[in-house]
Amino acid sequence: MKFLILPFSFLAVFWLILSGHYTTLLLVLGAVSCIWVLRISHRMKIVDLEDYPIHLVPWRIIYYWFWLIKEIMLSTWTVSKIILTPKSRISPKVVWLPADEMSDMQKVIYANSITLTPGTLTIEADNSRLEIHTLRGDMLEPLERGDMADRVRKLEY
Amino acid sequence: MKQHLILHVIAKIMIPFIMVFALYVQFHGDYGPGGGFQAGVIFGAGFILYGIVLGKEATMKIVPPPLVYTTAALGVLLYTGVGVAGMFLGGEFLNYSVLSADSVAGQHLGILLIEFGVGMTVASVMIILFLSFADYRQPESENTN
Amino acid sequence: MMSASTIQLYCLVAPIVAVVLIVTVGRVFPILYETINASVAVITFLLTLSLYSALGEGTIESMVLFEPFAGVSIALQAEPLGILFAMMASFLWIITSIYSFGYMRGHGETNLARFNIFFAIAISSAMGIALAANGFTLFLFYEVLTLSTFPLVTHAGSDKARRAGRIYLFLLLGTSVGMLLLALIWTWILTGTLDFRAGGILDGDISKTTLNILLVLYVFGIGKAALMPFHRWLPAAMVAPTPVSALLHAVAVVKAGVFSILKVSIYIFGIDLLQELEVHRYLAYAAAFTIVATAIIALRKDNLKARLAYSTIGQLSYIVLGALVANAAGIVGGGLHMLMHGFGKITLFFGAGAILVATHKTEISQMRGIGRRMPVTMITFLIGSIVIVGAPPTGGMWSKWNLLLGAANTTDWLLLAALIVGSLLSALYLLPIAVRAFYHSPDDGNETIKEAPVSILIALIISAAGCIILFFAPDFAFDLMNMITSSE
Amino acid sequence: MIAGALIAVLVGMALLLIRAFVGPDIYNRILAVNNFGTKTVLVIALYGFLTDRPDFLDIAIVYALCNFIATIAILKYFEYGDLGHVGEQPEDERQ
Amino acid sequence: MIAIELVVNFTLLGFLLVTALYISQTNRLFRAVMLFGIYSLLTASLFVALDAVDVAFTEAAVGTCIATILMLSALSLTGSRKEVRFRRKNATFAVCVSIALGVALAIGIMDMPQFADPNAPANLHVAPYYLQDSYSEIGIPNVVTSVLASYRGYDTLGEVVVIFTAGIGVIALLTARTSKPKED
Amino acid sequence: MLSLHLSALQVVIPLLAAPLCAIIRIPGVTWLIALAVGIASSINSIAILLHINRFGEIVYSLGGWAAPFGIEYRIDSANALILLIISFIYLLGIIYAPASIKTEVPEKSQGWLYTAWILCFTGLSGITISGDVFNVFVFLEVSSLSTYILISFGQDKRCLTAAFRYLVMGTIAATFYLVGIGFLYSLTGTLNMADLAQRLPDLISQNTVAVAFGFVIVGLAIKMALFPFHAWLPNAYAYAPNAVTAFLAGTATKAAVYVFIRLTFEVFPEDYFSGFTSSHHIILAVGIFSAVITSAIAIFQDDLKRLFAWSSIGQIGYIAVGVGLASTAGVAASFLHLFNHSIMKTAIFMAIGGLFFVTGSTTTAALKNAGRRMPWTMAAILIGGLSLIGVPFTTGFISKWYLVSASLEQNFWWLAGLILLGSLVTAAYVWKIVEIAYFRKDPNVKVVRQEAPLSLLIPTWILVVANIYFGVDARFSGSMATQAANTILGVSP
Amino acid sequence: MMDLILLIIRDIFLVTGSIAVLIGAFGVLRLPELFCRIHAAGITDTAGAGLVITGLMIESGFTLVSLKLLVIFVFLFFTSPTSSHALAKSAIHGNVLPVTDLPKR
Amino acid sequence: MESIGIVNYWIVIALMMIALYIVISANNLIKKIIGLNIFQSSVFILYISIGKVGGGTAPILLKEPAVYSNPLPHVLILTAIVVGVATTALGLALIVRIRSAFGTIDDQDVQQDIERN
Ligand code: NA
Ligand code: NA
Repeated sequence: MKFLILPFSFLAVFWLILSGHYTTLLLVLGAVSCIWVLRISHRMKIVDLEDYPIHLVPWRIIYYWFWLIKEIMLSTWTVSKIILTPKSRISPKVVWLPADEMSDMQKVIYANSITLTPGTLTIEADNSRLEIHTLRGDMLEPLERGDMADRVRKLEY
Repeated sequence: MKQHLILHVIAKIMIPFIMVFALYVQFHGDYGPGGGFQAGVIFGAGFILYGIVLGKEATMKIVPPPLVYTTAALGVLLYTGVGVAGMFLGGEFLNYSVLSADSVAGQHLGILLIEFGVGMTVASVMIILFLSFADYRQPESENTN
Repeated sequence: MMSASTIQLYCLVAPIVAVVLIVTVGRVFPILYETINASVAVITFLLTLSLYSALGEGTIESMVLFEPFAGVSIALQAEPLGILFAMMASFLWIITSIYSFGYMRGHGETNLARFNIFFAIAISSAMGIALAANGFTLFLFYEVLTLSTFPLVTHAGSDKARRAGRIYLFLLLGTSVGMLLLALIWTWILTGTLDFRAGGILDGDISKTTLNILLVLYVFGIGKAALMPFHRWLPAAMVAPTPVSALLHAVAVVKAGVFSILKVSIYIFGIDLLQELEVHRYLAYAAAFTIVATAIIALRKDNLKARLAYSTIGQLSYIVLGALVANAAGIVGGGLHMLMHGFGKITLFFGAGAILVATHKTEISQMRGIGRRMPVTMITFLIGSIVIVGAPPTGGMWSKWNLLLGAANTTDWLLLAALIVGSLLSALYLLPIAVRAFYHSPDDGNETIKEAPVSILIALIISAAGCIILFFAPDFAFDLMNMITSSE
Repeated sequence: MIAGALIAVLVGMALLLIRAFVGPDIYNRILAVNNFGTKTVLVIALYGFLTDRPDFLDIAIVYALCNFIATIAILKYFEYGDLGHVGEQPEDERQ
Repeated sequence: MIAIELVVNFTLLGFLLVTALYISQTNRLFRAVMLFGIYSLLTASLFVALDAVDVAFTEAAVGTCIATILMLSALSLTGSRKEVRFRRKNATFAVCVSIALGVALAIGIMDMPQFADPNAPANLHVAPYYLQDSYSEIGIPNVVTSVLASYRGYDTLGEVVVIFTAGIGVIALLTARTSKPKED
Repeated sequence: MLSLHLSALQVVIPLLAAPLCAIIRIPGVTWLIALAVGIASSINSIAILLHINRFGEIVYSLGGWAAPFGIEYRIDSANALILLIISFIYLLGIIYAPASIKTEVPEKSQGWLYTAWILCFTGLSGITISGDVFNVFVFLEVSSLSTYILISFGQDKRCLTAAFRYLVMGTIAATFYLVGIGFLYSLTGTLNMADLAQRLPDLISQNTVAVAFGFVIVGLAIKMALFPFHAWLPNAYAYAPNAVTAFLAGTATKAAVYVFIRLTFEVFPEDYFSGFTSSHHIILAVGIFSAVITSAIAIFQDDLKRLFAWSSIGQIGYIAVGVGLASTAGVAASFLHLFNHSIMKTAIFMAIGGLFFVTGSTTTAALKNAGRRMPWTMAAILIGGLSLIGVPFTTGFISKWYLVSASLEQNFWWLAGLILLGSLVTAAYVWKIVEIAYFRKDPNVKVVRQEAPLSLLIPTWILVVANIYFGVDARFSGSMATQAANTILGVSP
Repeated sequence: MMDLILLIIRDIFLVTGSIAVLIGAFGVLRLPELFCRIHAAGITDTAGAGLVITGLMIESGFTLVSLKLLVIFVFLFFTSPTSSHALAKSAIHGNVLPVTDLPKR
Repeated sequence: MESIGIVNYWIVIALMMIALYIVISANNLIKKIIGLNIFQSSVFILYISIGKVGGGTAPILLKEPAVYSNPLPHVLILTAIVVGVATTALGLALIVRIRSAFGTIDDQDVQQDIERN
């Protein structure tokens, strides 16, 4: 049941945010729509796959998000400086980072978080590691410390 | 499967939301921008995303072409049918006012139904377009260069 | 019973019955093709005779078959000139059928069914032309006649025949569509009707320029009258089998042309109006020129059929001239010459065909001395020649005499001179053929020649007899033509 | 200030347009188009607020969505030359 | 307020112009397709700036997403995957036709009502009726939807038939060919 | 009320049928549905005609919204006539189709072909009865798109390029039309034809109206393949499946011609076409020029379908001449020729389909001995050809008569002469065919009678008989055409 | 007073966002090769968009509109790195390799 | 907004000219289709410009009275966009088949191929 109720509530909330008109007709249509979409997703084998983010712990995610936004802001500052100053300060690097003990979902969050942070970019996601491109070698330091990876690992039950 | 892990995961998360968004657009055309056509395109785009990421075979399993052909036609039939219903209920073709005792309610119902017809056809045709192009095989005798 | 006006329709339908019979009965017994045609021809002739008698009683009413659109109808209305034409055409059809039985089989022609079918259709359309109550109807049947004779002209299917067919079709269609139709529609726009009415439908209110243009369009538009320079189709068409030549030169086609010109002159313009028009004089000159010019060309032709063809062109211009001099004598002469020339020329062509069947010769220079071997043929040929010259004891005398009178009335000596010179020249190019056939000794190889088949001879004798009978009994024709001129 | 932001985004668009023109390769252009899309989302959102019709944000959502799908489609196309491909084995040799 | 609307309007039009020019000049197919995507985004933004939100919505969905995908599909199926250069035709004729078109249009717009004129005839006849009466007659705030689905619902039916027809056509052309007709 | 629904039914019936076909998809059943549509629509179009003759113009507000706020159908004798033509040609085309396309289209695709065919018919009907200029655009596109599809079903691969070219030109045409009505809208605020007709006279001196007129005219000229916008037509007709060509030849350009006439004379201010812009002279000149020139081009074609396609362009030229005369008589001639040309040209293309069925080819070489091998098929081509020339006892003659009298009415004797000259050029290409079919004997070949099947011959000959019938008794067609012209030019008869 | 403070905060977000957008676009134009440009583009997508949207959220207050803005924000957070990643991966696949001062992997 | 005259229309004209130029001059069939799309788009802009009312807002009724832009051109263009995409889809499908049949999507090459046979 969990596999259905949780996704349904995600979709329902999404509908409610979008709608803004809470008449009976539209609420019924909304409910029907969400159920129908779930049915399709079920047939697409989307919802009952481990990929779907239902294993994640909600409050940890929110916390992670705020942390990530902070990281993004910091590196935005760094990258902006690089852009606005002469070419010589760029020294791109490609490295492999370990991403073991992660589910696919976590790996994706990890990889995307890296990409979201300006200055680092996930090029390739392997079974147990990620290939990262960086604008300047020193921007890799926080990642190499494994801070982000640890936080991502904690997101799941 | 692992070739595009990130893409797969993100697409799978997004597709249901895209579809709900499409249905929202479908049913809220009265209040804001959008309506059957736009909804149909977005709904179809959801399937197209699925097709792009997971392949046409998988998509055809979810939406077998004969089914899509049928829904495309049913949308047109629904639209026309609503129009004909207006004729039978004593109005002109496509007169929705006669669909209900109250003319405004009739209009409302009529628009809801025909927009649904539009959405159905458009979504189906979008899927048809994608699948037809994706599934096209060059005849063997012809050179592909 | 048959009322007089329905008889008009039967005249058209009868040949079509022949078509049906050929397709049904004839398919089983191909030998019956000509017999069917001849029998139907006799019936048609009888029908025209009854029209003739009904004319005296004054019981022929106009018969509207269709009204394609408002103001225009396909209708029949027999009048004297038309009856004359119809009688002549149907009578000549009888002889032609008899003749072609011998000729086509004797000459080993193929596609006989097609030949006979289109022949009958051509006769039907000739009847339609003869009995047309208005210009519209006349035009319809005029075009059908063109198209139905086309397969006859190209009958041989050879390259030469096809080329001839093309010339035939394009000149006839071209002139009729390009000018006659234009003139008719114009007339219709001006007067609101196309009915043939005694005294004409065009009147003096219309500008002279328009009327002059119209007359030119009519005279040249009726290409079947073969006025120069639209005469080329007739010599070209001589590739066709002899019965077809008979059809073209005597029975229907060219006769339909001159008939149409007479009709237009009498019933669309009216003689009085015609006289007021400047251009009629110039057109008459064109006809006069054609008379002399073709006679000279004919003199130089060694091919018998070609010579006859040019002769026809000239003789047609006599009739056109008769119409264009625009007086009673000219009209009477024109009408009579239509008849007389029909008999005379058919005799000549039958003769030419007989020679071809019997000797396979086409050139006049090869025909010396054959008169002794083929006396019937060559005597009838001589009679036919005399008709064309216009000398007694043939009907040709009456028509030429009236034409001369008509020309004399105009006091235009040039026209008169052309007529006389034309006749003299025709004597020069026709008479020697028969004369040499008798007075020269046969060439080598001409000794074994025999007379043509019996049916050919029968046809020859009938037509030659007709030429002579018309000398002694032309009264009916005079009566008919006088009816027209007196009502003017 | 919304107007100012709007103009800033428009200027950004102009810069990206240049990148799209200049290239030099297809990937640079794809990048430009994709980023152009994001900027369009911002333009629409800002314009909605500028004209006091913030309910037009639906359009911005559609933009973001379509931009994403289109970019994925383009990239898929470049990897496999075929949009309906399952994706396991890239056939690079296929011209 | 009004000034910024104008700025947006003209900036977008300017972008459109340079994009169109670029497309007309490039001889690489893929670039044309990419830039067409941008063109479409720009058109849609312009529609928002001109208050045509429904149209912008549609243009975004169709132009950016569907059209690009279709063109890419066509590119891949026609072997134009790499940045294929293509030859140009002699453009004189094209230039002449375009100039003729331009002249005709220029004459045409001379007498047109001013842009955004509230008193232009188009804004005084029929349209005011929709804006004033549609809510009481149909009960829907989005006038575009009212007109689209009800007042001119028959046009929309035609539109659905058009898209349905396109679907039929693509099926007939690309899918429904078991036995291949003689090509070549 | 019920009788008024007639007008809606003309579109509703095929509109219900087309999706039904797409759902069922079994070729035989889709054909039956298409046939049922044909029968129903034909009956319906007769009913409309009778209704109009009795009660006058039908005005039907779709959705119950009165024009100019809603879209209306407005049917008078002019579009009722066109509707009749389209419906009957469609019906005969469908009857003709199965045997013909069996040889050309794989069975699996046939269901789609019939669906597209019904859609095309929907579009054409929709164009014809609409009283709204934008609605005309929508249905024009319905018919155009389905036509592209229909053409692409052809056997020869060149059908694809033909369809594509038509698509490009057709889209440009539709866009031109759209620009034109956009200008009109910006000046008047309305899209309703009757409303436009009321509002445009005040704006007569505006350049925008003239340019709008030009764009609308050029757009429609492309659709109706008026010279020099005809480039799409020869290949489209030549490479489409035979049954489709027969249908298109009788209907496709006709609807555009009708809209052309309707807009020129009714929507634009009175005398705008002739008096104010004098553009009718251009149409006249273009019409007669193309009538003669394209007929001459036809002579040199070796493929019968292409030959008669060129002939069609020429015939459109004649129709344009009638329009260019800008008189009741001229427009009546155009309507009449529209009617007559549908009959003759469809019959010809159907007969060519029969020829293809037997010989597998549509080249002139395939005609050898056709006169004896397949007399009925060949006779149909022959009679159609004679009708094109304008030989008496065929509809073509009546058309020529009307057209020439309309020109002479304005003392354009030179025009009348040129029209008739065109007939002669026509005779040239018709005769080329006749000679090959009938007079080119190959003595070594024993000709075996090998006629096209009855299912092809019967619809063909229905039209051949109609061709002769309306050539002899043109009271119906003539009076309908005159009535149509009177209605459109606002002349009370 | 509260309004004014909100207005100022809003403007701060909008201004910084605008600057981020501009810098990002400038970087896309200016940086030497594809992979560097992807980083610059990321600034627009994340910081630029995020800041501008946050500014607008403040403008609209605690309403559904801000939630919709949040939806857009989340949406961009999901899609933009995915696109960037896919682009980079695709480029390498297409033999457009990152230029680094380190030896190749 | 009244003062700017008809500049929008001028740019529309330029766009239409460029688009028509592309359609006619392009050899590549897909580029022709792109040209057609731009051609149509520019007409859409023309229509929407006609419907713009200065100081107006989108024709979605607000609680308080307001000036709205003209909704009718929007409706028309919605329909026209759909027609456009339908045409594009069909055109591209045709191009795919042309490529299969002729081995090229270059107009001149296709013509050459036709002339050769
Ligand atoms: Na990044
Ligand atoms: Na809507």
